[in-house]
Amino acid sequence: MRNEIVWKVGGQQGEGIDSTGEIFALALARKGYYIASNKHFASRIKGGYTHYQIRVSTDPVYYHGDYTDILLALDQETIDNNVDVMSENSIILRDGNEESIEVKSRGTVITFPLTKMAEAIGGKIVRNMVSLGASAAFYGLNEDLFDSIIEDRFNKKGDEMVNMNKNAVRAGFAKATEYIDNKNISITPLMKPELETRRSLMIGNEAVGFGALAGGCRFLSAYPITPASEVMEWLKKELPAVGGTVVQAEDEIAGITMAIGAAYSGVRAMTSTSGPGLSLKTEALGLAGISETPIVIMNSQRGGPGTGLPTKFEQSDLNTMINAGHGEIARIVLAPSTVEEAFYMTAQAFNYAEQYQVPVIIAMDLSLSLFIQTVNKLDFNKITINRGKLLSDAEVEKNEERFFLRYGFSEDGISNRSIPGQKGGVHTANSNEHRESGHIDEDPVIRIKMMQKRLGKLAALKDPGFDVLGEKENDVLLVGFGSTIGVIQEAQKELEKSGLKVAHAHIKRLTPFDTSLTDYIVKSKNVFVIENNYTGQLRRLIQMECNTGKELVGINRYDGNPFTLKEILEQINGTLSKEGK
Amino acid sequence: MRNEIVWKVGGQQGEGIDSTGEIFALALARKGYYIASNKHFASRIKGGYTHYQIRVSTDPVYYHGDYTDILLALDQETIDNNVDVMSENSIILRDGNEESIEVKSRGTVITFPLTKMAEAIGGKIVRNMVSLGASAAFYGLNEDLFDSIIEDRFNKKGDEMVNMNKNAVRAGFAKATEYIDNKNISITPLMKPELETRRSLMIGNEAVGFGALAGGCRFLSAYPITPASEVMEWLKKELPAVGGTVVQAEDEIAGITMAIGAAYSGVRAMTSTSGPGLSLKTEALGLAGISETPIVIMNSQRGGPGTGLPTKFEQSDLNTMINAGHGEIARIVLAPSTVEEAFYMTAQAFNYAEQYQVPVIIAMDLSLSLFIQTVNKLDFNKITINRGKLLSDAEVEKNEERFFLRYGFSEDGISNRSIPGQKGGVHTANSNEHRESGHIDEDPVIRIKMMQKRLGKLAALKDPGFDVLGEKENDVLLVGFGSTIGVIQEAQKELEKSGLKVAHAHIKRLTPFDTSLTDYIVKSKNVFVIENNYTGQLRRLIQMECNTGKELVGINRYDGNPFTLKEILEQINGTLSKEGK
Amino acid sequence: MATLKDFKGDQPTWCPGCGHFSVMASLQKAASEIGLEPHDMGVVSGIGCSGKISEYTRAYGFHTLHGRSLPIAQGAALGNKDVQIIASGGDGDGYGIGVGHFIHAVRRNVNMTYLVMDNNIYGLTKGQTSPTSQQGFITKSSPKGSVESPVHPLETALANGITFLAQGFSGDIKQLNEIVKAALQHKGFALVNVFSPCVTFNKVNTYDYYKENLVDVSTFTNYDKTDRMNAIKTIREKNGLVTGILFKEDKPTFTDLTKDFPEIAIAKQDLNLDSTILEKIEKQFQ
Amino acid sequence: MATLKDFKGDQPTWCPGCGHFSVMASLQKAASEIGLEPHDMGVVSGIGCSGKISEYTRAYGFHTLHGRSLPIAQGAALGNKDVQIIASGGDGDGYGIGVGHFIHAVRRNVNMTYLVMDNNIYGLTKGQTSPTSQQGFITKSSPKGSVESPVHPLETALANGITFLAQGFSGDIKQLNEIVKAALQHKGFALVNVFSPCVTFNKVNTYDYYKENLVDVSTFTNYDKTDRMNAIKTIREKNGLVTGILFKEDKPTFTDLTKDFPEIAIAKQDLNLDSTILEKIEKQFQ
Ligand SMILES: Cc1ncc(C[n+]2csc(CCOP(=O)(O)OP(=O)(O)O)c2C)c(N)n1
Ligand SMILES: Cc1ncc(C[n+]2csc(CCOP(=O)(O)OP(=O)(O)O)c2C)c(N)n1
Ligand code: SF4
Ligand code: SF4
Ligand SMILES: [Mg+2]
Ligand SMILES: [Mg+2]
Repeated sequence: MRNEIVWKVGGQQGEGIDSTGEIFALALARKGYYIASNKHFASRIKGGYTHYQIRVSTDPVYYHGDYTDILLALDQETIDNNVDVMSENSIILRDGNEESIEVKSRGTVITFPLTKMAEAIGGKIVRNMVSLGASAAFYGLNEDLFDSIIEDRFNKKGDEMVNMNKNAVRAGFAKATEYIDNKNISITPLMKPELETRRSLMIGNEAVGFGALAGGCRFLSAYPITPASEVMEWLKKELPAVGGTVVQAEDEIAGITMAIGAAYSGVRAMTSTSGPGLSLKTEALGLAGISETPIVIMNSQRGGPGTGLPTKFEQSDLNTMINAGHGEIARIVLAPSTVEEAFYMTAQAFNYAEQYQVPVIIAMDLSLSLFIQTVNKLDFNKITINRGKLLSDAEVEKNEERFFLRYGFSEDGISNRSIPGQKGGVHTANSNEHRESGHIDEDPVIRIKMMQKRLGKLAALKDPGFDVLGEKENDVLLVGFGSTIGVIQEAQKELEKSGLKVAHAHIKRLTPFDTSLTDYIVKSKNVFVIENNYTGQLRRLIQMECNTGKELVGINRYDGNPFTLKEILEQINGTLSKEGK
Repeated sequence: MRNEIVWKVGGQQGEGIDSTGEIFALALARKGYYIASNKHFASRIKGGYTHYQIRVSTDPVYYHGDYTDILLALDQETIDNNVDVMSENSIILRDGNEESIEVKSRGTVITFPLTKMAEAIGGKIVRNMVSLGASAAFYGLNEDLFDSIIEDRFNKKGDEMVNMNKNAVRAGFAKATEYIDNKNISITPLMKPELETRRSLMIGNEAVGFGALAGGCRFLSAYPITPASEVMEWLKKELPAVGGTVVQAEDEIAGITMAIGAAYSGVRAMTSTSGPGLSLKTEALGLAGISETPIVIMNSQRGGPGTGLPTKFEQSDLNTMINAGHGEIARIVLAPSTVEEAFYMTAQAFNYAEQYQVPVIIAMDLSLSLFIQTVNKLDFNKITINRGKLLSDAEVEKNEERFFLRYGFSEDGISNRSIPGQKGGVHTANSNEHRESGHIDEDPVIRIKMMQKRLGKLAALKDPGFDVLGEKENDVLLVGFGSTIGVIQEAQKELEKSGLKVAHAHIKRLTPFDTSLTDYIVKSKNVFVIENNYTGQLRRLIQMECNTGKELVGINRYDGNPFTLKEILEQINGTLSKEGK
Repeated sequence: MATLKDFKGDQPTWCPGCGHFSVMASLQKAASEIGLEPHDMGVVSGIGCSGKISEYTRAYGFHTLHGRSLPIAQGAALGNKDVQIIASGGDGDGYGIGVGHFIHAVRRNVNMTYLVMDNNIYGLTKGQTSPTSQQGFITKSSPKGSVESPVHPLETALANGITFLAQGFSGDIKQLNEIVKAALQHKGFALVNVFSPCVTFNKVNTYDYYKENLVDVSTFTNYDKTDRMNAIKTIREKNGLVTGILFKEDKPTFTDLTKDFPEIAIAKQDLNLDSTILEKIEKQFQ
Repeated sequence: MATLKDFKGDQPTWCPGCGHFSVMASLQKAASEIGLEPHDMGVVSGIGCSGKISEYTRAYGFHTLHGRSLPIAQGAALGNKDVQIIASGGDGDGYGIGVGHFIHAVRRNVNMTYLVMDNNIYGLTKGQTSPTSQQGFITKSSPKGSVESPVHPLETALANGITFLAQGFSGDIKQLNEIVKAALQHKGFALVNVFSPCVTFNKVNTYDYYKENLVDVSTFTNYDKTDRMNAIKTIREKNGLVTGILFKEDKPTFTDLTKDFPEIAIAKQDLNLDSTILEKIEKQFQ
């Protein structure tokens, strides 16, 4: 028995790779397994090699794995692309008229007449179902594994469709079982998960959408872009039922400025985008900053710069998320590292935005945005709505002055807020420097006070900005942010096996930076900053923020693909051994 | 005799303050004096207090001075706004029907019937000329000081106008001389400059325009914005004569993208803007980066964020100039500190852009852009045109492949370049990741090589990135960038007077940062980073780049006005004495 | 009920004689006449001399960015549909940098008013050519005369489905006031373009110029303001120099057509959801 | 002389049947027919499936940013007026995010061609509503039907002074080829809008739909393509579903009107100036 398996399906875009992977993952999530996944795809609509890799585990898992145990190969290209990443004793299942089995150095290639079998049952359309059935058998699972999903998906299309799909699964299952029973191949079945519960399976973009909805967001305006569009599409479906709306804007500038308008009107509002869109939103970010309008911006990083690698993974927007925009504003940049965290952090982002009256950026990345993970039962009690100093109608009405002091000075730098329609609350929100009522004022004394107010107000934000596992005094400190959490966690475990004292700090808030990290850095023998970009943006951020003068070793990858565990370990061990440790 | 005087004229916008100041400054520049200046004005067209402060010196000077020696006050508001900054023994000249003289604690207030005198000569329009004449007398200069300027300006309007103006000057001169001769006031005349030569008087924006023209720029597309518009307006006049053109674009995005298009066509091209515009240009900056299109962007910083303080001085776009844009590109950010340097650096920017095939940003600021300074005789031999690897028609024609390898790999990371129209040079420039011919390619191996090529190519840039005066081992190291150079130079001198060993490093290239500064920082007892922003952007940049771990003390001002010498000294002395030194 | 003076905000700093005074006055007057209260009104402006209208008008104001008043105003109008939203700015702001948003705002037909102060020049940046400047116009940025043919905002709006279109003139505040009132009362996106002379930088499109050249469509016999094609034709024939309500159509607005648009203004929705709602959504993912 | 196959670039990855194939083919064919060489032509494209035309066409190409092909193309056309510049992209690219540049490009009348592949949808991002999608259109981003009224690019172009306007259809490559040829030969800014079906995501605006609904203006008796008002009227009456050359006017271009525009292409100017020129300029400052 094994506690995890990495499964993969590969072929050409448009051949149903995605839906095959989704059905597979969902079936296992419904049984209580944990899922992490990864997709490879190109920026074109049809054709081009694509694969979907799914790691199934009885334990929580946030990395899709270095090696593949079972590969469904819809074509030879898939096999060629994956031979090097097959695990020992792995299985490659391919389609071919002649049944055959071939034992190779790293596993077994089995050829099934998948298409023929499918055609016998109902058509080529169920070919992938046949292979899913075989997968179930290779996992040592039951032939009814996919039944509930088939019912959910095809019930509307009638019994015939349902049965056809079930039969296809069973045919694949039976054929694979034959091989297993005949000892043509040996398999190590998957253990049962501790808790047989239905786990949710989400992509990060859905989690962001759902977190926004739960966190009180009622307006989203955005422009389509990979890998962010799903936030808009999901909320478009879901927001109206809770009294909200979604507008597809004409461009990214309209996306953010409409959200700012909605936020000004008193709505929790958001925009979602990826790098190129974020770049376009730069000016408006400054408007949100100086006008103290609370908005949330989700930015899902993809391969840059320019149009770059639109379907590839990268973590290279850190600098711009933190720094973009002329002049100086307070902003919060949150970096979820798992799909589950994306849910909670997005909900929290709206509280931060309103409590501090600042723009909040949620730094996602393509892997986190698009690749499914299991999510534990959500705890909706954790979601609270804190609107900060947004006053009620009654409170605003108490104001008898001609103008409401929307930018009134206060101890914590945060001003009371009124919204259009509230009697007594009339003021001007402003992108020019202004006095307390919001009207333009260039007086140096006012300017200084307003700058101190706006740029000082985040001092109150004391929530921890990183998660850490391990001791301050250590041999190796691993630092990362975003979706690399899984692979770094596993690197930590591996390094610990070799007797090293290892700590892993994962940055969850990129700005305001939690400089208590300094202590870990100073006390660590070796600090490695692991990130998917060329220049070491997180590493340099830490240099700037913590100002320790200590050398931080960068581990960087920037070819559009996530790290493998192996390469991280190699780089760390390489450095350590060079230092003779 | 004194070697310098600070002169100022103040009143309401629209009252000819600007032209009065310009005539005054030009007259002295024509005599060989050095000039530094400063203006105060509001973001409105008519009305609102404004002043023009001009420091005249026999020595080079880049700071307009803490105190005013002679003030022409067109209204009471001017006096009220300036009493605190009058020097000892200063003179305030005001208009009033009753002639009077009043000795105050910090100088003498003289009331002349300026308007009446003007009306007697030709009308209120020459009132400012009367006061200029008086100014000449207060400086101990001649009554013909303004004659050549009057002739240049009014010759076209006929002798009558010329004589009227000359007479007005002489009337003012005579009246002031009367007071001086009668010992009603005592003056210390200004020494003659060493070299009686006509010095050029320019604002930084003109210097940028002129530098661009000299440096081979033949295309500018831009959108009006304070304080950048003059670059466009000046080049609109001057470029056609040298075979270039200027397009007023519909917005800033068009401003930069048209320039990119022109650069792609083989023209040295530029766009000019200020903060809000720069923010809008962020996405296109990335396009220039990945497509390796050489362009130059002038950004004149003003008070931010948002619309901010459009007519005020600030140095708060550093972060965004260096970091803005999703993904990672190579860029060069140059920071001139004087008007003269703006000329040479802008010319050089075009060489850098073409040699390294990167976008180059020229970081100006409102003071540098708008306020006149004298410029030494320009040395046009210093200007060379180096087009890097842009090939000639003949060279390109040698290519016999179907596609020219526009992004060909090479040792220094810089590729040969062909331009539309060249036979043999057909390729695709691209904002997507691409292979050597420019066509889309997402292969990880290509990606890695292209990233290394693009981000590695600036390694060859070894020119010094800062100017330094003083020793590495010192008591006090002063660091700044941009137009603060003058006041920091003077601070250095003052501190040296008190026996301290002081060095002043002025950063001229913000990125790639010249990390040889590290040595100065490490060896200095006290490092002060002096900049006009709130968060200490230069200070933090140095922390990141030099990674010394040493404390850098920030001296910051962010009320929209430049530093005074006094406050810099106070802050430094305050810190030093706190440390008991 | 609020009177005109309740709508007076900060002290204007426009040049004496600037056309923008009348535009603002007509808005304030119209607002008071239709019974609005300052707190039920939102004036969202761009950047320019014109953009300062939100400083000088007492209402909820938002002085935003150059060229972005329209999307911000649409966001505000959708966020709280019970507030009367007016976007406002100059010709450069609206038809130069902002013209993309303009077209899409027209198509979207959100219930709001757009008041453009068209002085055929960039005022606040001291007199450059604007998209409505006529060909040959001489400024600092076009010393030999501008070469672009001017933008035609009215015809563009009509081509893209505008439901209310009017044009006024700062020199005729009575007509302007009536137009603005009608615009505020229109359900849908209402554009009011106002010729609002810049007395400082534009010596061509002056009060006199407009007085001489403008014609009021209400003086035409049988002008049918519900005939889109006729409006286009008239504007083209008169070279854009017409005033009055040029077109009006009653059509469902963006919120009417959005089938699931919330009944209660979004800004007034209770954000705390029953956890059963969230649990039901969670189920989709299982 | 270059033949059609000299203009073939990288291997297309469009979906089989995509309308964009015909648009590209017609451009390549037209270029070869009018005697262009690949190196005398620049294809500047935006981002979208359509934007890939600059990958698949062998000419100087520039695959730029979403919505920005027009200013980049104008910059290139002004930089070297001897090169034939074609900007190209999709309906989202050109009439959505890029519509502001579109209007100003029309006004500017730089000598170049703009080829829009209009499939009434966002193809590359997998099927969202585009500005030319008809009202009620159902996509992932408008599951209950889109509510905006579609943009009218042809009428907008006519309203703002376009000098050449044509519309084609990927299903009629012969006509398309003629149109594109005429556009390339026009002096000034020429817009060719092409209905170019997305066979993957748009099940409404299909080849069949267009075949059924399009009419060719050359079949009209006495269609006068120099009559701007008539063109507007015709397009409006036919609901935009017309093909052919809809309008053409011979007018001075941007460079003709710019009095001091350099005679020799800017890209070919010698950049080294005699120091006497610079010294003369220096004198202005003294
Ligand atoms: C992004 C950006 N670009 C440019 C500017 C500079 N700017 C301020 S106002 C203005 C033009 C104003 O012209 P218009 O909109 O016609 O208004 P007017 O002043 O004529 O009323 C410009 C270009 C800015 N503030 N922001
Ligand atoms: C600034 C920016 N925003 C969004 C995107 C994502 N994007 C790529 S193509 C596209 C739309 C393509 O639609 P269209 O222009 O109609 O071309 P088609 O694919 O239909 O040919 C979008 C929104 C992007 N690349 N850049
Ligand atoms: S510059 Fe022109 S638009 Fe601006 S306030 Fe003065 S008159 Fe009005
Ligand atoms: S998705 Fe549509 S537009 Fe894109 S290539 Fe396929 S058919 Fe063509
Ligand atoms: Mg204007
Ligand atoms: Mg499209």
